[in-house]
Amino acid sequence: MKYIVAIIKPAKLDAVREALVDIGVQGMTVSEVKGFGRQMGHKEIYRGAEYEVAFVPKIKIETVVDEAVAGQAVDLIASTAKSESIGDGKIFVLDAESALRIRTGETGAEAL
Amino acid sequence: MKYIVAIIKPAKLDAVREALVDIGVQGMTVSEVKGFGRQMGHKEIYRGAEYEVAFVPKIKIETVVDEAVAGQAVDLIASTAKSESIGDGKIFVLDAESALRIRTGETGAEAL
Amino acid sequence: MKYIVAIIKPAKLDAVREALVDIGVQGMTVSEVKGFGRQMGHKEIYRGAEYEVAFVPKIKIETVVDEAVAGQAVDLIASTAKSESIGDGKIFVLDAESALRIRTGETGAEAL
Amino acid sequence: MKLLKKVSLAAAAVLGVTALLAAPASAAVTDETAFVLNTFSFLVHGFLVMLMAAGFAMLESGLVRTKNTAAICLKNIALYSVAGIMFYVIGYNLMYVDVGSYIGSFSLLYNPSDAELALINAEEATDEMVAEVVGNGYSVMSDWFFQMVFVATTASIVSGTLAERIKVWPFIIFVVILSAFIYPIQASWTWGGGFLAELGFTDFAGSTLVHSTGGWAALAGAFLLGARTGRYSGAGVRPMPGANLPLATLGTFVLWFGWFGFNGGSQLALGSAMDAAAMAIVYVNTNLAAAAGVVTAMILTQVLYGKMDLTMCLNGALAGLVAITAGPDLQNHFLALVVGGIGAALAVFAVPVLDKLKIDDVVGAIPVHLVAGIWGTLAVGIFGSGSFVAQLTGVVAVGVFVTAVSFVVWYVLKATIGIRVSAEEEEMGLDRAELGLEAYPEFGRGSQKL
Amino acid sequence: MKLLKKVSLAAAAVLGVTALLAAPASAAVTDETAFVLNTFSFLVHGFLVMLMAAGFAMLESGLVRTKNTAAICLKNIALYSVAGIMFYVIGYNLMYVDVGSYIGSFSLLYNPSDAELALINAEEATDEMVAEVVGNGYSVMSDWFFQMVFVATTASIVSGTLAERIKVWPFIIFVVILSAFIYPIQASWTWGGGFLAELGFTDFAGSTLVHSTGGWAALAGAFLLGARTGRYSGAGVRPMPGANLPLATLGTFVLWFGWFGFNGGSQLALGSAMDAAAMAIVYVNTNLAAAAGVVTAMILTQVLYGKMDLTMCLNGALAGLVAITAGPDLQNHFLALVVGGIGAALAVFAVPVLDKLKIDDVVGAIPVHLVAGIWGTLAVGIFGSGSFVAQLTGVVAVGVFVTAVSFVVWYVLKATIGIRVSAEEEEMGLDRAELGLEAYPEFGRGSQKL
Amino acid sequence: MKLLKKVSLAAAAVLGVTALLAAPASAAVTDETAFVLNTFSFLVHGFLVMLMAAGFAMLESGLVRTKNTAAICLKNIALYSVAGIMFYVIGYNLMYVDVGSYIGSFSLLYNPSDAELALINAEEATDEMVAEVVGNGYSVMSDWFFQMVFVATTASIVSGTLAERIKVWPFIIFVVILSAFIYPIQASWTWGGGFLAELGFTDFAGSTLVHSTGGWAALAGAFLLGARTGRYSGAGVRPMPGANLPLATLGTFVLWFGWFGFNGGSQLALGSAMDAAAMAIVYVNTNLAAAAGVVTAMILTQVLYGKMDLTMCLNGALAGLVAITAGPDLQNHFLALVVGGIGAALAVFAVPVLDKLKIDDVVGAIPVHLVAGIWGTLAVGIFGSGSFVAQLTGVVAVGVFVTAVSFVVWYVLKATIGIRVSAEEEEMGLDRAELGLEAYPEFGRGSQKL
Ligand SMILES: Nc1ncnc2c1ncn2[C@@H]1O[C@H](COP(=O)(O)OP(=O)(O)O)[C@@H](O)[C@H]1O
Ligand SMILES: Nc1ncnc2c1ncn2[C@@H]1O[C@H](COP(=O)(O)OP(=O)(O)O)[C@@H](O)[C@H]1O
Ligand SMILES: Nc1ncnc2c1ncn2[C@@H]1O[C@H](COP(=O)(O)OP(=O)(O)O)[C@@H](O)[C@H]1O
Repeated sequence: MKYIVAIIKPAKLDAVREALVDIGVQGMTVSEVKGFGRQMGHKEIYRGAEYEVAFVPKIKIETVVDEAVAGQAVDLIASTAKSESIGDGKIFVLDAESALRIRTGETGAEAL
Repeated sequence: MKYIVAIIKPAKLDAVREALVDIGVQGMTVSEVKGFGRQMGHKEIYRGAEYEVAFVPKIKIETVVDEAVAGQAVDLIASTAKSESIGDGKIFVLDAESALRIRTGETGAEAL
Repeated sequence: MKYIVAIIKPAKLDAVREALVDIGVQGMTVSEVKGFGRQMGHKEIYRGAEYEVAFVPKIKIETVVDEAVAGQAVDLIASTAKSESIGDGKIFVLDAESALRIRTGETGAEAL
Repeated sequence: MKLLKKVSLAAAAVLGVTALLAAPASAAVTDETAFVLNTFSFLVHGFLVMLMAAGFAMLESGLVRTKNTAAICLKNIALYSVAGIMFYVIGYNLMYVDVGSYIGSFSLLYNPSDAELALINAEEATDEMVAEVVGNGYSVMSDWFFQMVFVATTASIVSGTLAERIKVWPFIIFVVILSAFIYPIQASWTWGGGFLAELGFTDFAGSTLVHSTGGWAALAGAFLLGARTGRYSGAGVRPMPGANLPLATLGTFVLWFGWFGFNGGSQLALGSAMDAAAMAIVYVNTNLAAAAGVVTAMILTQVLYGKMDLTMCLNGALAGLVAITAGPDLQNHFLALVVGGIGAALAVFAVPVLDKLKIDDVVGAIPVHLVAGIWGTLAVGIFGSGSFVAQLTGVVAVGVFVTAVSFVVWYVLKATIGIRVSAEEEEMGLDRAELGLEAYPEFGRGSQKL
Repeated sequence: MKLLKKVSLAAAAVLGVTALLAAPASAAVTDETAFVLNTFSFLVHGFLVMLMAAGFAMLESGLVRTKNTAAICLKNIALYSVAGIMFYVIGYNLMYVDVGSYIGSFSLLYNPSDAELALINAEEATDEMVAEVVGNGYSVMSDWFFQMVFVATTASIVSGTLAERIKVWPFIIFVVILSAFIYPIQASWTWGGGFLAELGFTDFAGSTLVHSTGGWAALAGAFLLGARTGRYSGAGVRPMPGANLPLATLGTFVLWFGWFGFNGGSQLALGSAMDAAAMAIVYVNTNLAAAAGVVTAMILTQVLYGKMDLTMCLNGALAGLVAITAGPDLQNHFLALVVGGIGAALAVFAVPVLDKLKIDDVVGAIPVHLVAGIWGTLAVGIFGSGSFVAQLTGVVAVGVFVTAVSFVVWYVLKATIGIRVSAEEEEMGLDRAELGLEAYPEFGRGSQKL
Repeated sequence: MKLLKKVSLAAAAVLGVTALLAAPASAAVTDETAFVLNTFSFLVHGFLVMLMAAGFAMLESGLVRTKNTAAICLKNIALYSVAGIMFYVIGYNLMYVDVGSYIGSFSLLYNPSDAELALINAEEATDEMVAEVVGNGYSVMSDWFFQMVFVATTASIVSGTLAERIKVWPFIIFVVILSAFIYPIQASWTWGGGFLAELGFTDFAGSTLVHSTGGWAALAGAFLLGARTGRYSGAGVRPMPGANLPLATLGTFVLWFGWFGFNGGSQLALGSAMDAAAMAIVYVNTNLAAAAGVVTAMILTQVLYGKMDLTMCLNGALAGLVAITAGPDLQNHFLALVVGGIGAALAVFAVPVLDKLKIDDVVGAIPVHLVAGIWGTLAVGIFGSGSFVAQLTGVVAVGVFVTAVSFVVWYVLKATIGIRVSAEEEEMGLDRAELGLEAYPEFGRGSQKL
């Protein structure tokens, strides 16, 4: 199993979710994060003082998928999340040794 | 060392924490996440318009434990977090190559 | 590539970010988490009833870096985040199989 | 000191007249001017008290957890509305119309007097028309308006105690009964000129009639409803901190603001120098009692807990206000500091006591409104002009009646439609369970941004 | 019932005098006392209405999403300021000075009368000086103050509908034109004594002149501005829940509070028993109509959607208030319940209808102020003293004029500087896009803690 | 223009009488009616000013960071309470009782007059009793109430500047001294009839006496307390954005609302047509100055920074209000726009200047209350009836005295118990450090849901 971590623009979440569901990904976990990268944060002025907001709001999607679909899933996320503008984000793939569905105790692929 | 990622129902956090402490797990890191899975989100009506809240609030527990206790920890989380109702969550196990305690510089098992 | 997960004290974030940028780390993803560990939470009194806040606010930094710089990055985070006081946090290193920059489709080291 | 919240006005009018005959006409307040001033006093002080509904809504919104915030907002605007309607439908008549010793008239609705309508509709107002209207001392609907806002206060007290676990509709039904029957009947005993008034019991603006009444009704409800799940599980008390303390602070300030209407308006007249001077005294005592309440709570929580507790200091302000409400006409303002300070101290000590008794009062309404209300009423027998025995009798009579009737009503509601949400709904929060929405959808766990 | 919001006062003064001659001097209100009371009524009721600006600001802050909250706060304080200045610069004169049938004077600025300045500056006030001032019945600037706050209300209505996507500056420019010309001109037709007044059209406190006017202007704007991105994409409506419902609740309570000034002050006089009694009746009707609105919305949403919708109940309170505003002088208070309840029902039903028409009204201002405002105005022709035909004429005349002119203004703004932010800015939120800051920087996604 | 905030009333009463003798009795305001109206004006305007305490609490709650929000709420309710008590204990006497040139009487407590108590307690009020009470022109405690709320305002100003790093108790101690001695003594020089009054210095409602006084005390404190950690570290200024701008907006609106009491009530009488007309003028100037302040700040921030800054626009409204406070009796309202607009502009420019000086003023109280307050006081010497030299003398005299004494008090506090929390506590936030709770426990980083 592969543990996919995708950092995307918040506006893309719904599209990515639907795309993944279409290829049979059954679940994912999402969190609000802040990103730092080539897309520099923006300058803001508050009460006459300029300052830099270093981090940009991003969404982190974590989904564990079967070896087989991992590549497809990554490509799909990439194509759906793409806006060609800086800050589109990254996708990282890690290896997951095991998965377990708490409710049923199922493990491995059944657990996903 | 194993990097355990457990997605559970928010109401189960305290129970899981206490259970883990009992078997000597010294630390964990927790975050508020949103989950998507078999447990579908709920429909809500706002000002006469019905809509679907796709994601459900979940808690993500990350804890790095020694090879030895990993299995036990996973089982314990599973048994404690179980409510038999859909949405109980998942537990994923990844391999962690190294750990370091910032305060002391200890590494490996001592760092946990 | 290495997937570095660092749990640090919130006050240290800026210092760590700048340190990492100095050694050429191009990006990172940050989230607000709650930590449980040796540094016990604090007791508070509310309307005459004492209670324990088990979790302490922490910041989680996730950054994927090239094999080569991983060690240096870890040491740097450790030295920068250190305050010698309990609760300084942990650094975990996992192996990342692949990385992809959504915008350009670049993979591997170029994607970081 | 006014025994009867209405009758007194006649007195005022009379006094106006006396002064009139006695003094050179040019120096005194004319009858019609007095009528206008008395009426305007009811309206101005009435709108101040009306804003207390917003104060309670904010106080309670700030002291519940986010997941129950929208529900408490709804309950607060609903109870203010329902209380006003029921008081119009029957409450006022039970309280003030043909009151014997124990209850007024069962007639329905309350509308402007024929004399007033005649004057308003007259092509050309005759002297007699004016005189007849003026004879009443104040406009009848201005008095109704001022009396009405008090009922809502009583109901607001109940909602705070029972928050975070009670179902909306059963609560509304209780408010209907409270504002239509329970409150008016017991109030008729004193302000309506019933047996307590004859007994010499006195309650200037309602420490007992309004605040303790709300407190007793809340106590009966809390007892039958039970504590919030997990609140008293295992060792000690599990706090459930209020989610938005600035709102709670705002609510307290707004209540304090409204209290000038609550107590000041209860002078019931502004048509003479005497009434104006007396009203000013009421304002000052009201403010000093609240101030003493805050300072007392600050010092006590600092000493007892090593840290000042903001929520307790807010309770302290309100307890000081509730305590002075029975006798804000003290002629030595220093006593107002004493009465308010003691009221706040009692409230601060009552909070943990209630927890010991496992009575779960979300916002501290019982310590503030019931405990300080009893103290304030008795204080009139100590510092004020009242007799202690009479005051005690009033406290007991009202307490027994309100508690008993409320208990029965809550009991029947519980046995029939049920008053408590399910454990799952409670965990989920009343906002999603009962309203299907969230008070702060974008913040924290339930965030709908995802 | 006042046809002319100003002229009536003369009447009042006259009546004062009549009573004076008729009655023994000592019993009546003296002319100078009446002057003081009339003036003070304008000031007190005026500051109540002024607070409605805060009410709207909180209501709208609570019903928009966090990313647009600071912008709506800015718009609200800006519009109140701009409206007041423009009404001083020209608006008041167009509305009340030398009004023919369709418009007043184009003269600039409005300042105290020479008579008043003479009295104020006099070393020693002579009898004549006082008499001349008193002859006006009320202080000229107190009237201006009371009239001014109404303009701001009209502008507030517009900001709510167009929130979350309109640029700040074009909105401000529209407010300039609305408060300087659109509002005063149509208001002169009725309150200024213009053709609608002669026609017998009556609008006590402005269901049509204030609320529908704001509603029409908002409707024209919403039509040209378009809906928020994604709101009506694909199947059905995508809700964009308000981010802070306790604030929305607070705003509603504050509006309700201010409405006593809005309607009560529109009695325009307090210098006689008749006026005082009539004012009290207005207060009671105002409160009962709002209460009925809340209860109606609670029951309707429960029945229609299976859950009470807090935001609809808040709308219900306001719809009840708007509905009663045209005729809060009903002499049987029960009718106020009917008028308010129907107003709220219409608003509740209008909300989904607007969505069907893809007209995106962020806070529900059109259902509340336009729909309930039309109903309330017509209701005067049904339950009140007005003629239905005259009422209908007024509604249509004002509606056509305001909609047409507003449409043109919005159209020109759109064609020139543009009225809508870019899609990216909308996604980012107006706070960051237009103000470069965040309303809640530490909460949720945009948190600046990181 | 009132030199002496009290004496003037005698004048008013006299004028009442004159008019009385001159005019046919039936036409004028009778003495007793004037007494009632004067008293009621103090009470109504007093409760408006009282609500300003809530306004400051919300403004400051909105402009601090979440971790210091509960602490600022506590400070605000505490300071209002303490100020009221100390003004009762000694402050009022130092300010108004037997004032020589520099200070009043050191006697303790202030209670109703014997004449009033005699009247209130009389079985049967005699003509003489009434006359004696009426002779004073207004009820003594109504005046006390109105004067008291001003002290609290002064203290509120200080809390805003020093927020986020000052310890609660030392702050409270400073408020005790400020409200018991510093404020009353300097106020006695002008409103008490002391040397500044004789000099012809005039300050209608307190641009200098209230607002600058608070500003000077805050400045001295900020200087000794130092800036928030990290605020001026390294290059330039590190902004620490306010956490809840809707609350800050609400606070500003509430302050604006209360300001009608602040300035309007400072007319100090309502017992004649002259006073009523003058009061209306004050209301209008107050509103226009604030409106001009908002618009000025909007335009300036747009031009200077390319974006409108909501917090600066809120400051602008307040700066406009502070500026007009010294002379809201301008007889050409256009000048109010000028005075308010300039006041706001000065405040907008002062904000970055303070940062340059590394004086850390969390909410901008010094630009708003001190800078605009000085301007407004001098403006009376330019546009108003005052002499510029006299105005300047007053500004300097008060400034030197208040700054010097405040500096000493702060210095002693710093040297003894210390005034600043530790760096760790500051990082943790005053809420947890000093109150052991959180203002928003469920939102963001400190969330207690986990
Ligand atoms: N090496 C990295 N490790 C973890 N997260 C990263 C890394 N580099 C980028 N990110 C995340 O991806 C987001 C987008 O990256 P950025 O360099 O800004 O733009 P782009 O993806 O177009 O190159 C960043 O905001 C950050 O959250
Ligand atoms: N493949 C997955 N990858 C990551 N998280 C998952 C995955 N599947 C489920 N989850 C998480 O587990 C939660 C519960 O899963 P769900 O399918 O809803 O119920 P159950 O665990 O009973 O099957 C989801 O809300 C989601 O947060
Ligand atoms: N085994 C673990 N797995 C995951 N996170 C951990 C683990 N142990 C500690 N942490 C995180 O590190 C933080 C600091 O650890 P703690 O034991 O409190 O202090 P110290 O780092 O000084 O030993 C904890 O709050 C928690 O967030």
